[in-house]
Amino acid sequence: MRIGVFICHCGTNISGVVDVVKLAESISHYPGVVISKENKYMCSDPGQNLIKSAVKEYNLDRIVVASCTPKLHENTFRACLEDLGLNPYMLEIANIREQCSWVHSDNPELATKKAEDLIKMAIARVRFAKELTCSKVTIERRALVIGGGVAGIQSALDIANAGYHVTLVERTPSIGGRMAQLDKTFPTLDCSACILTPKMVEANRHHLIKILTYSEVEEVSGFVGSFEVTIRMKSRSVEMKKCTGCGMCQSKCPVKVDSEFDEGLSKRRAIYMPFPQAVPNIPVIDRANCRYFLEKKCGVCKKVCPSDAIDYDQEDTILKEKFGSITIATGFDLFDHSAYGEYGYGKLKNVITSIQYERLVNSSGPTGGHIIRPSDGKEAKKVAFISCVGSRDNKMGKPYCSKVCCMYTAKHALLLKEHVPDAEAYIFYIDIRAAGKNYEEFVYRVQENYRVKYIRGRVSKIFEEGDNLIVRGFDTLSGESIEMEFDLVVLAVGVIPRKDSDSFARMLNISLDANHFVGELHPKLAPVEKNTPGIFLSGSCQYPRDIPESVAMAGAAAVKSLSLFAKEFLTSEPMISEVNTSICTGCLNCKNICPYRAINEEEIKDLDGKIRIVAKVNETICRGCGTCVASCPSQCINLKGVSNEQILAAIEAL
Amino acid sequence: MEYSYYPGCSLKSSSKDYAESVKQVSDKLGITLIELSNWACCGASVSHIPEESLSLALPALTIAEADKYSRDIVASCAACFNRLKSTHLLLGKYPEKKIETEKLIGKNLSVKINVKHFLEVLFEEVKDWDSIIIKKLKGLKVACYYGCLLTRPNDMIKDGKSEDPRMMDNLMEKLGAASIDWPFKTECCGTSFGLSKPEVVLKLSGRILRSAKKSGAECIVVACPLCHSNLDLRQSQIEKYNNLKFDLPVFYFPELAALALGIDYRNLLLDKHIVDPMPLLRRKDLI
Amino acid sequence: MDNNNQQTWEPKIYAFLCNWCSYEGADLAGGGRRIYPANVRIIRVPCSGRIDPVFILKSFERGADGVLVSGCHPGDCHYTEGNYFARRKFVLVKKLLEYVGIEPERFQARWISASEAIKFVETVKEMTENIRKLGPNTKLVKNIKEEITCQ
Amino acid sequence: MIRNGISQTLALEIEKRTKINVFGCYQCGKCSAGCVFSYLMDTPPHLLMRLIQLDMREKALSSNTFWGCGACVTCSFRCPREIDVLRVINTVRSIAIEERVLSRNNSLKDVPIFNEIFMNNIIGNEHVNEFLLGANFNLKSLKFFKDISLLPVLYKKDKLTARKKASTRNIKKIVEGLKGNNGI
Repeated sequence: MRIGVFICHCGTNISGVVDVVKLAESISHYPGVVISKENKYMCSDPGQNLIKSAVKEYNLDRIVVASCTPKLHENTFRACLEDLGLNPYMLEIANIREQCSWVHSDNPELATKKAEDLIKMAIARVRFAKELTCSKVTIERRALVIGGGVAGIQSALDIANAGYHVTLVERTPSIGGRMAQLDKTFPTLDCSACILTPKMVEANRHHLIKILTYSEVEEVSGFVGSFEVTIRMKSRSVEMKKCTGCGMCQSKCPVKVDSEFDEGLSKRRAIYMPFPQAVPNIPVIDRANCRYFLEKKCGVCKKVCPSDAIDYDQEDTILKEKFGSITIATGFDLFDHSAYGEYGYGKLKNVITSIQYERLVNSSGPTGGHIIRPSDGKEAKKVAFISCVGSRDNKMGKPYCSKVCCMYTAKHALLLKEHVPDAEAYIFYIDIRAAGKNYEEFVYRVQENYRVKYIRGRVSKIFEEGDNLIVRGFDTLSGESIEMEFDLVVLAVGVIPRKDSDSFARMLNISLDANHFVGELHPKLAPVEKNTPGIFLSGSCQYPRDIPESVAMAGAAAVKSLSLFAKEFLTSEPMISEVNTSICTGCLNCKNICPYRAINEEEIKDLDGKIRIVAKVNETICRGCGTCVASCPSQCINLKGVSNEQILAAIEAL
Repeated sequence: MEYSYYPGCSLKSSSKDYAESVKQVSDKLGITLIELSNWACCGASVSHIPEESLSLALPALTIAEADKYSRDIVASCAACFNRLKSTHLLLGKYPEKKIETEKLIGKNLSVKINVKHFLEVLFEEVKDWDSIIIKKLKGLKVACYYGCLLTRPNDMIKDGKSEDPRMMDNLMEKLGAASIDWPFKTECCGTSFGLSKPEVVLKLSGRILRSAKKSGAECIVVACPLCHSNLDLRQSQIEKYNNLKFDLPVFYFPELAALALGIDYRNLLLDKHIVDPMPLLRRKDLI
Repeated sequence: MDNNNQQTWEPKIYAFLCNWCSYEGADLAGGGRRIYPANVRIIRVPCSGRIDPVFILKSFERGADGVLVSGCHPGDCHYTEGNYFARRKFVLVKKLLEYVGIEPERFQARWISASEAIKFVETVKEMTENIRKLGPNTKLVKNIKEEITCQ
Repeated sequence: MIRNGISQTLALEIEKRTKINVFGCYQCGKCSAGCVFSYLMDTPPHLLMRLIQLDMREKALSSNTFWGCGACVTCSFRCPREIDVLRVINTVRSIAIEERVLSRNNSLKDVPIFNEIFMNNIIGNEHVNEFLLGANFNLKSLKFFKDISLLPVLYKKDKLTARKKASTRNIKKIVEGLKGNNGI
């Protein structure tokens, strides 16, 4: 074992405090050290050449560099070793700048002593260094997109247009998502359906996109480049190949239940398409409400279907496929305002949510675009819009700003004025957050041109008096109490994570943030990536996002998939766990605690021919955290590059 | 079950009728309320007390007294209940406040016993009303008025929905009455402004009476002597001030429970009410 | 270090820091030139979950007067949940140390993020002071005279 | 006008007494909106919070917010930032009483008179004697005939008698103990 130690002055950053020359001298006598040198800048070309010539001259096989933090130049020196034909992992860095000279400038003597200790520890560590190599992994060049809203559709289109296969999985009977429910979009007032429908059709027709509606991802295993995914295609009870989408079945079905698409403002049948422009244009039977499935009676849809597409015996189909990347575009849910006692616990009939209002104001919605109140069908002439319901509210456990409500509320008030010109609109708000392109101008237009009254103050109570609603608020700008009568109150309910986000995260083995949105790898620099390689985020699953942001994220997530697919192969992390199977007892403690599920059991044959179970590390999944190593009772699993021997040697070096 | 009973000042003077009905009902149901011999005023409202340490010390005196017997304390006045219970909660939450208060009153506090309102006790003790009700309060439309202090802060009585409490409504429905849904259940009646600024009570209680009347109530049921005096004693003043006619008798909830349990109305001191409840009770064939 | 000489005795503290949060926090303290006592020797590990209780015991055996372990805040672990496993382990380690007679203050577990340079500095200052008061660690220490030899 | 920046003395004093950090308040106004007494106040609760945040001590202590407050707990109960507004209001009152700051608005001048009589009443009796309370209040507030019309009714209905004077003097002791500490 021939170790070389190279100590950097870093200009005077280190040598100004640590006596580098003396240190190089004393270290050179340390057992195992063949040569110890110092230089002004080790990371510079002359510094690296010094290392290279020393390696050649003294036939060194391991190197310690005492310099700045390994975060800066570990890779520089690894490359230097590689140039020399040495394994890049035969290197240790002693951090004597950030963790010594810079923080102990008050006491050069102790700093020098500490620097010596740090170098000794590095030497001890490098003595146990082993040659490490990466392995190559092939890539399945197909993408899975979970969620068929605008974010999912856009991601799928972007990937497919680049020439790769995409499977788009959507839980409901049609793609389209939340955007399909909206009436107009802010601030341009484009008709939401008019701009979304072409995208839905394009995705449906794309020869590289496979759309699986009424389907859910059930299980995900594997790793970047080859995720193994199980998808359950729930039985539609309608044969997709035969159905022409004529709609005869749903016009004759006798069962009526609340329409999810219209947020309970209208009824749909037990066999239904969620909305007329649904893609695919094929209905499903909701078995939980269908009379045939509940009572074995009826069967009307089968009788009236002209193309004999109804199949009551159809079963769920399980699909297992491999994908190289996964894009999560699962979207959001809306806050349930029945948590607010002061707003009537959801019991007041004329208090509706913003998404219900979207349906009301939509000309193809349940009222044909007439803004009428649910209690008596009277046109609403005086409407209060209340923002921040279930957002910016610690009491409700929703401290974050829901981001889109300020804008859609402004839009709602404007639409009221457009639909009912003599109506009065009041918006109760705390702050107006209109930071998008043309957003601020839009809000001013609503205030100035449409004369919508903005009242700065949170509403404290809504109650019924006769047919109308009394809203008790406070205008904090004028200091006046407000108690006003309204026909209709629209609550701007906040955007919340999907209610099943916890179980979804467990299934994908990914982390959520404090508010249970899907957490990103880095909030600034990697907003569409997960810390699990190969998993990307798009749209409101990450945080409340408006349409332009969702579309932008969708493109960004698609690029991440594409840059993965553009690679010839993936290399695995070299510093990962390995099992010494000869002493592994097969307790599988490691398997249970591995955060990546990288450890599985394996049967091996002993020398005497007996079969026994041992742990096996999947090299492509393991990320090298070492939790398994610290938990192995028989110390048979070790972390390459940060082995028990290396750490213990460092401890014992002093 | 046995409880330490804290009647509070009002039940000893202006609300003897409330005290009597509590006594009648608990006797009938076998609930033993043992009055604490050495209780002190709870301070009634934090807004009367010049500083927090004193507003905690006053209820703490009673809590320390009750600690001796390790029975839960029962209060029938909503204000007393609120002061005792929120002090109890606060002292449990802030240990340094507890030490400070113990020093001030010169006694140790265990904060282990519970504080309950008589309404909760009725609810917990009686599981099967049907078998003990003699006379159902059929056709009586009541507006249950909880006031502000029974449910705040968070769930003082264990009722889940603090903005729309149901405990008294459920009790009334079990007794056979029809409790109406109305929005002023937990609005403040004006508390003690009755003396210092009576217009406040006339305005706030006026709105409560108006809402109850509008919602179709024939009477109001309360669980607090102060609510009672504001709604009952001052009702004629309120009527004059608002230029409205209400004529709404105001009952304490145990009074109606007593009637349903077959206790003779003559034992109930109903004659102490200012708005005469007799015509209504007669009309409903309850006496 | 010569532990027996009270005059020159300086507490020796081993710090096991996770690569992603606490080690970077310590680096940031350096970048900010925040002075702290030169008593701490940092050992870089990938994750606080990597820290085997054996490391802690070994440190005390080798004459460490204090051991600091630190990782990402709960919920922020670079490896999703390694620090949760670490946390559970450290609770037991603390009990074990008490059992063998080592003052529990000698072992400290903290969550220090990559941005919490000040917290790191304060932790080191505080620990150094506390351990200085406790005096040298004498329990568990083996008198190993032989130096590590080289082939 | 705020010229030289904002200190935090009042806020820190409140934090010391109650552990409540007033800087969590973002003036959404829900407290003032729900407050049935806010019409009595020259400074509604959210504005009082603002004055504390800006350390406008004189203005906060001379407000009548705390005299108009009926302690119905609605503000604390509905606060989306979970601030116990009522405790803040009460603490400002305590400080105002300690420092003998007078209200700049005398529309609620009878409330402190009532409170003082109330305190004296319970110090003397260990409990409230409602008749004495009312009578004393009328005397002190110079409203001799207020509620006089209620008297015959109250008398007839036996609502004027009260519990016998208690023999113990616990409340008196406490108040004296407090006086020793803080000099109220």
